[in-house]
Amino acid sequence: MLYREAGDFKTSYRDDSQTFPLKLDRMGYWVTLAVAFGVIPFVITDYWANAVLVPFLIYAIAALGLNILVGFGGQVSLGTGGFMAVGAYATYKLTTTFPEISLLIHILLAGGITAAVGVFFGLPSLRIKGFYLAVATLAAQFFLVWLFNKVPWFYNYSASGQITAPERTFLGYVISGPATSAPAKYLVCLAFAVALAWVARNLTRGTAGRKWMAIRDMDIAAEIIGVNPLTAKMSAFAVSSFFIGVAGALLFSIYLGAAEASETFGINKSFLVLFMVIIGGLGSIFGSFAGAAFLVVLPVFLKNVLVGAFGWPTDLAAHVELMIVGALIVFFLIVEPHGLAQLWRLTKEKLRLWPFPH
Amino acid sequence: MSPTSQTILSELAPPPAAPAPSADGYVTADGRKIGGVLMDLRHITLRFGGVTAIKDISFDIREGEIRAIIGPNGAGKSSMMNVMSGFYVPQEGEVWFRGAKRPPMRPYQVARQGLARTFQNIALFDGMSVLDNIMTGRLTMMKSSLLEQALWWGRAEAEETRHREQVEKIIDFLEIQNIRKTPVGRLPYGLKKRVELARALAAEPKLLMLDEPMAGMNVEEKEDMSRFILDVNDEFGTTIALIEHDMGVVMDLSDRVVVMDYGRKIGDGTPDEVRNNQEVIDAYLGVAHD
Amino acid sequence: MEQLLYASEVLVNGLMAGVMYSLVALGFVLIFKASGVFNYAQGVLALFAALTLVGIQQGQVPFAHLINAITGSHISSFGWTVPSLLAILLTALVMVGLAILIEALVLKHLVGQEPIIMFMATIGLAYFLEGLGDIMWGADVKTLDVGLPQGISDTAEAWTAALTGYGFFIDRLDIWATVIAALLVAALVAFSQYTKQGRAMRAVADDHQAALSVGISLRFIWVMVWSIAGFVALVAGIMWGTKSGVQFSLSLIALKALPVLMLGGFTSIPGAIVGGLIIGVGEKLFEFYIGPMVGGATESWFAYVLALIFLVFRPQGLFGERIIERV
Amino acid sequence: MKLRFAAAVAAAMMAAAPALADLTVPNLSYRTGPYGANGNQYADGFNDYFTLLNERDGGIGGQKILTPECETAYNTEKGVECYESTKGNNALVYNPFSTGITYQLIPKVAADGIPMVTPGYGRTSAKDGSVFQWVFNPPANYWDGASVIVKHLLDVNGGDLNGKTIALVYHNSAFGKEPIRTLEELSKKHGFTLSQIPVDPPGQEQKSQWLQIRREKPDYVILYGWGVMNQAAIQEAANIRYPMENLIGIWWAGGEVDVEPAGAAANGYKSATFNGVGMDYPFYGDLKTHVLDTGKASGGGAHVGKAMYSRGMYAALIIAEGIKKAQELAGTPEITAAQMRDGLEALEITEARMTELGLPGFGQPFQLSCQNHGGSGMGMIQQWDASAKQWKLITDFIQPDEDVLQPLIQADAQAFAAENSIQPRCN
Repeated sequence: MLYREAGDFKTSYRDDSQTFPLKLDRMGYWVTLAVAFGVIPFVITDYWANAVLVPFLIYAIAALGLNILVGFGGQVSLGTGGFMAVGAYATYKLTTTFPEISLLIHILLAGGITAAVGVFFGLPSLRIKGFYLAVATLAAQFFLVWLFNKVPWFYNYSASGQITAPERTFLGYVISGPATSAPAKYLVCLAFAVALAWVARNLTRGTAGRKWMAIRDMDIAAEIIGVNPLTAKMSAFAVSSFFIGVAGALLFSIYLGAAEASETFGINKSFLVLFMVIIGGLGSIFGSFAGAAFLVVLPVFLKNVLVGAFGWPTDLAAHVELMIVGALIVFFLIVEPHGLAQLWRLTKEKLRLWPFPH
Repeated sequence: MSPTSQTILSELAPPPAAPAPSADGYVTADGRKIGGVLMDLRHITLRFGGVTAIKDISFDIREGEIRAIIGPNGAGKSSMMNVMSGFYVPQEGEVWFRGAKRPPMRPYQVARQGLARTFQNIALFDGMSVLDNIMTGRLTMMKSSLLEQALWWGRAEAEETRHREQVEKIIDFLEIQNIRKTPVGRLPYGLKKRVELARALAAEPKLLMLDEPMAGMNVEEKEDMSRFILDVNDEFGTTIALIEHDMGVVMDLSDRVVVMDYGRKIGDGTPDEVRNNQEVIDAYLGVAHD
Repeated sequence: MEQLLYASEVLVNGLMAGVMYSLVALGFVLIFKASGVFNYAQGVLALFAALTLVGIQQGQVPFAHLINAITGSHISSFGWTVPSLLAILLTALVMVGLAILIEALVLKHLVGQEPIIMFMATIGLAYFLEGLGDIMWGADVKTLDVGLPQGISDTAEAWTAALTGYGFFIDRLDIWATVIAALLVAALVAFSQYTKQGRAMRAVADDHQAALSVGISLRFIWVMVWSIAGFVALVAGIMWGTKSGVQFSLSLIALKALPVLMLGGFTSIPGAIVGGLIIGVGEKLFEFYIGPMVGGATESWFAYVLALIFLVFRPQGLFGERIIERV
Repeated sequence: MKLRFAAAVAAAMMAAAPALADLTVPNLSYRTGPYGANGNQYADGFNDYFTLLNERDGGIGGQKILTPECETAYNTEKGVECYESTKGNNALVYNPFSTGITYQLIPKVAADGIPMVTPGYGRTSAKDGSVFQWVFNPPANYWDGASVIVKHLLDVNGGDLNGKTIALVYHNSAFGKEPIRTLEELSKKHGFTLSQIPVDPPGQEQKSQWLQIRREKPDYVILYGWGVMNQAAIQEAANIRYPMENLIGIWWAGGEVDVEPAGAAANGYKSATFNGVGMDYPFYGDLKTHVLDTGKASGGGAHVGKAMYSRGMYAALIIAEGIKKAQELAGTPEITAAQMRDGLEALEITEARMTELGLPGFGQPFQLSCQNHGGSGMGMIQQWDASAKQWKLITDFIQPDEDVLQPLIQADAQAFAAENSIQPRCN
């Protein structure tokens, strides 16, 4: 009964279309934000930043992007790794060519470049559907990685083909390079994640989101009621790739500091982000965060429990970890095919009724 | 068009009750003014591979009119509607809309000219709420850019509120307020039909096309739907083309009727005229075709 | 002239490589056709089958490492070896058992879910089997030898040399793979045409509902199809394992099969074969002619791009049914 | 309920801290994934060496050495996670055994002030200690390896490679691309033709590459491969009947796992190595008594004496000697990471010392300094005897061509220094 909607009336359509229609949800949201911006930066350690929070935020951005494409647009893509590589390499080229311009602007520009590349590789979606499209996007994945591996211009002709993030500052704080403090890394990623989540929310509750979902649910009917499939699909690819490009840029410049196309942005990355989206919940912004958290935290958690607490040999632990992750994926799908977001919704619905279940 | 049907058509004398359709329109029995030609279909022929679905059919639809297309199963009615909505491109013939010949265009461009429709096998967006589904009807009127939408700034927010107000009017009109936020996939059949009508209405179309709006409904639901159709025509002055099986409904609702059978047009006129047309009677009673 | 001979050699070898890709693709097609499930775990199934085969052959104790870690013992081997043919039979039985377990624990609970959910479940399955295979049999690179010959075929070299003046390289393992693949496809076709179970399988592939209504047990069909796919995975695992040892990377051959599927269509067995051949020849010729100009290693992406371009012009794939759009 | 769960998660996320007063050398290993077979052996060798020191000598200078393992799966992100989760526990030195992870960690260890030792892998120009203050890559690096192989080929050909062709078949990654620049320089110097043949990882399918080799008939093929790529390459070489003795791999293509799947066909295959092979060393007696027989061997002792095991062991040896030196310099057994760096920069391993350790001739003598973080860079050539299933050393230590390498290393290090505004030191 504590969590309820009764008495929470809307008096305008504007109020009705806001992100969190329920007052309690809204409060929870503001408290989370306050903690994320006001408390965590002061207590965060290198370990928490680098092993948990920073990768979580970056993957949440990538998952948001992919969710826009898969969950809202209905176009399955396995090119995420390749698009992240575009973001990373674009940032590298931009920031080494124009070091005087802020890295944050370069990251956004890198997102824009990725959006353009994404649109190009999204064009076949006008003809190809379903799993055929999923496999077709692998062409983007493999080609892009090969390209970044092969053309020395992309990695400034370094001997090994690695790219390394140079030191960059923002408002006097180091935000990229080895000297970056844990709070700085965390705050940059958090700012991007929150801003992009807000953008994703705006897009999906309005015109663009309706176009995407219409195409997703029934593309022919959508076209007949006036949705241009070309612009709808391409805008989904563009927006999705923008997010993924920013995630790739952050992964390289803020988190890892160095990257190599085939290792860091391989096919596994594409699958990982897709898992996050599906486990979190297709078509859900909260789900993107939940899925990213699940798949970033779970392996670390299992490793620490199995190796740290039980003292198992690391190889056994690693194998068991694989089995547990696999079994959990299957388990979640059986229990709730619509992901963690749906699980959360159902829990909330139960909470609304609590303590009177009927 | 076969010669026989042509002769039959020419024999159909203009009934005394309704004046002959002229360029300026006519006045119906119940006194509504019908305007000029809105859509004119000229010698439409549509083939799928070797099968001819529509054979040289011509008819027109006038402003403010309720025009029905009837015929037995497989007569080519839905194909005809697909031609009208631009989904199928006929091999021969022309579609004229608002006095201009329709150039080759994609279905979404046709929709933007002011056509909206419902589908025989409901084509709603199952993953979206009723409200969102109806809002999609207004997508063609949305002007805000992607950037404005992303930042929920400028035109985006104002537009959303303005169109929402319009959609709420339609929701009130069709009496579906209580299911506004329900995902469409969970609705019963009859309500889905109503939501689909709402979506088409939201587009404020010049020509509203309804493909079997009452199929599978019980009597009560049919009565509701008939009332809505008449009200739409009445209140908004929307021109309506509809396909329907139920002869009773068609005769009650429509001003003029096209009858199709085996891809041919076998009758065209007021309900009374069509009712007395021998070929139509044969087609419906199942007289053997030669 | 010499260039042309080289190109022909590349072409022949491309065909052979294509057969190896087809072997993996076949397993995907079988499962997709009968159940609409895109089985991502097919590659891992091949790895698991090959690991099991080597384990049985060499008399390894399953879970030895786990047992040792828990009990502190030092067991590793039963100390016997099992003849190849028997080991293959036993492995096939294990794959049937696995199919039964997969059906009972995973598929049964997901009947009627959307394709992407099923796809996701098979990814979970892939993770699980990868961990299970490692725990059961250890992560070392294992040598797989069931008596298949390897290396250049002297006969082929001598013949081509006599015929053209340039002796072609043809791997004996590839010749065997071709023969075995042909036998496998023939057996599959015979099975689906002439046996009751095969007909039931085809009925399910055509129309789930209709098949159910005439009393075909979907669960039985699924177990059967997964068993057959497991057996196909075993054959693929033997071929690839003989080539480069049984190890984790074996599961990655699935990536080689995906463009074959795109090209051939997810539902067509002839498509898997012809698609494999086209991909094999295409990527080898491209690497031969264009590769040197762009720095090589084009095979990782060329197959996908080829399939993509093809699909843009023919979205249903080579042998897929034509898609007619309706409303 | 939710809070308690969160607390439990949070607690589990904190890696368990080892008892203080021990010296911690985290072992970032990988026993799963595509390179798990190699990583397994290496990690066992690394662990066992320290276990022996702990069991036999009570550690180094009375300090036990802990080697908490962390699984990286050869994945850079997991590598970073491992680094972050272990560095807080007074980690003394890192040996990530992955070139990719090394590149990630180079800036991080510099910022955190923890030395990193990358024997035979990692970033070659890290040999320049004036720029890479915290990274050490003794006794040899990738460029040394390429040069040693070419030197060997010179020896085989009476000092003349003019007009010969050498093909480089390489793993299309940072690791595989490393030797290209060296080999290009060497080809200019010695007049051989170099052709480059990349193989995209994982590389099970190399038919095109080996058909090309069969057509072009290069006199020698140098293999910079890793994982399944090695097995496939050696098998394909055997398939086309390429003379095995003309196929020479870098040391990471020189393990038993690489040749065994090809069986007898791999006989005669050569590879470089920077450490001795086999178990003909007195050291193994001690290992047997104190580690194997007491059941303390990592991974059950299944890999003792194998090539990758030996390399892991040798890496541990270098680190152990560094710890010893650091303790001497610091005058206390409880050294810090910074003192460890000083110890490594003063490290000298002589032949006499290797004999003392029970491993005469197992590793080359080398001396590190502030400037030289890479040692002498020598390597030997080993050859596979398929019937005995053994590697045999067929040369002594070969000196790489410093005239060619040194300028390359300097150029690369200076480029890195300029890019990252590092002020070179050691002057």
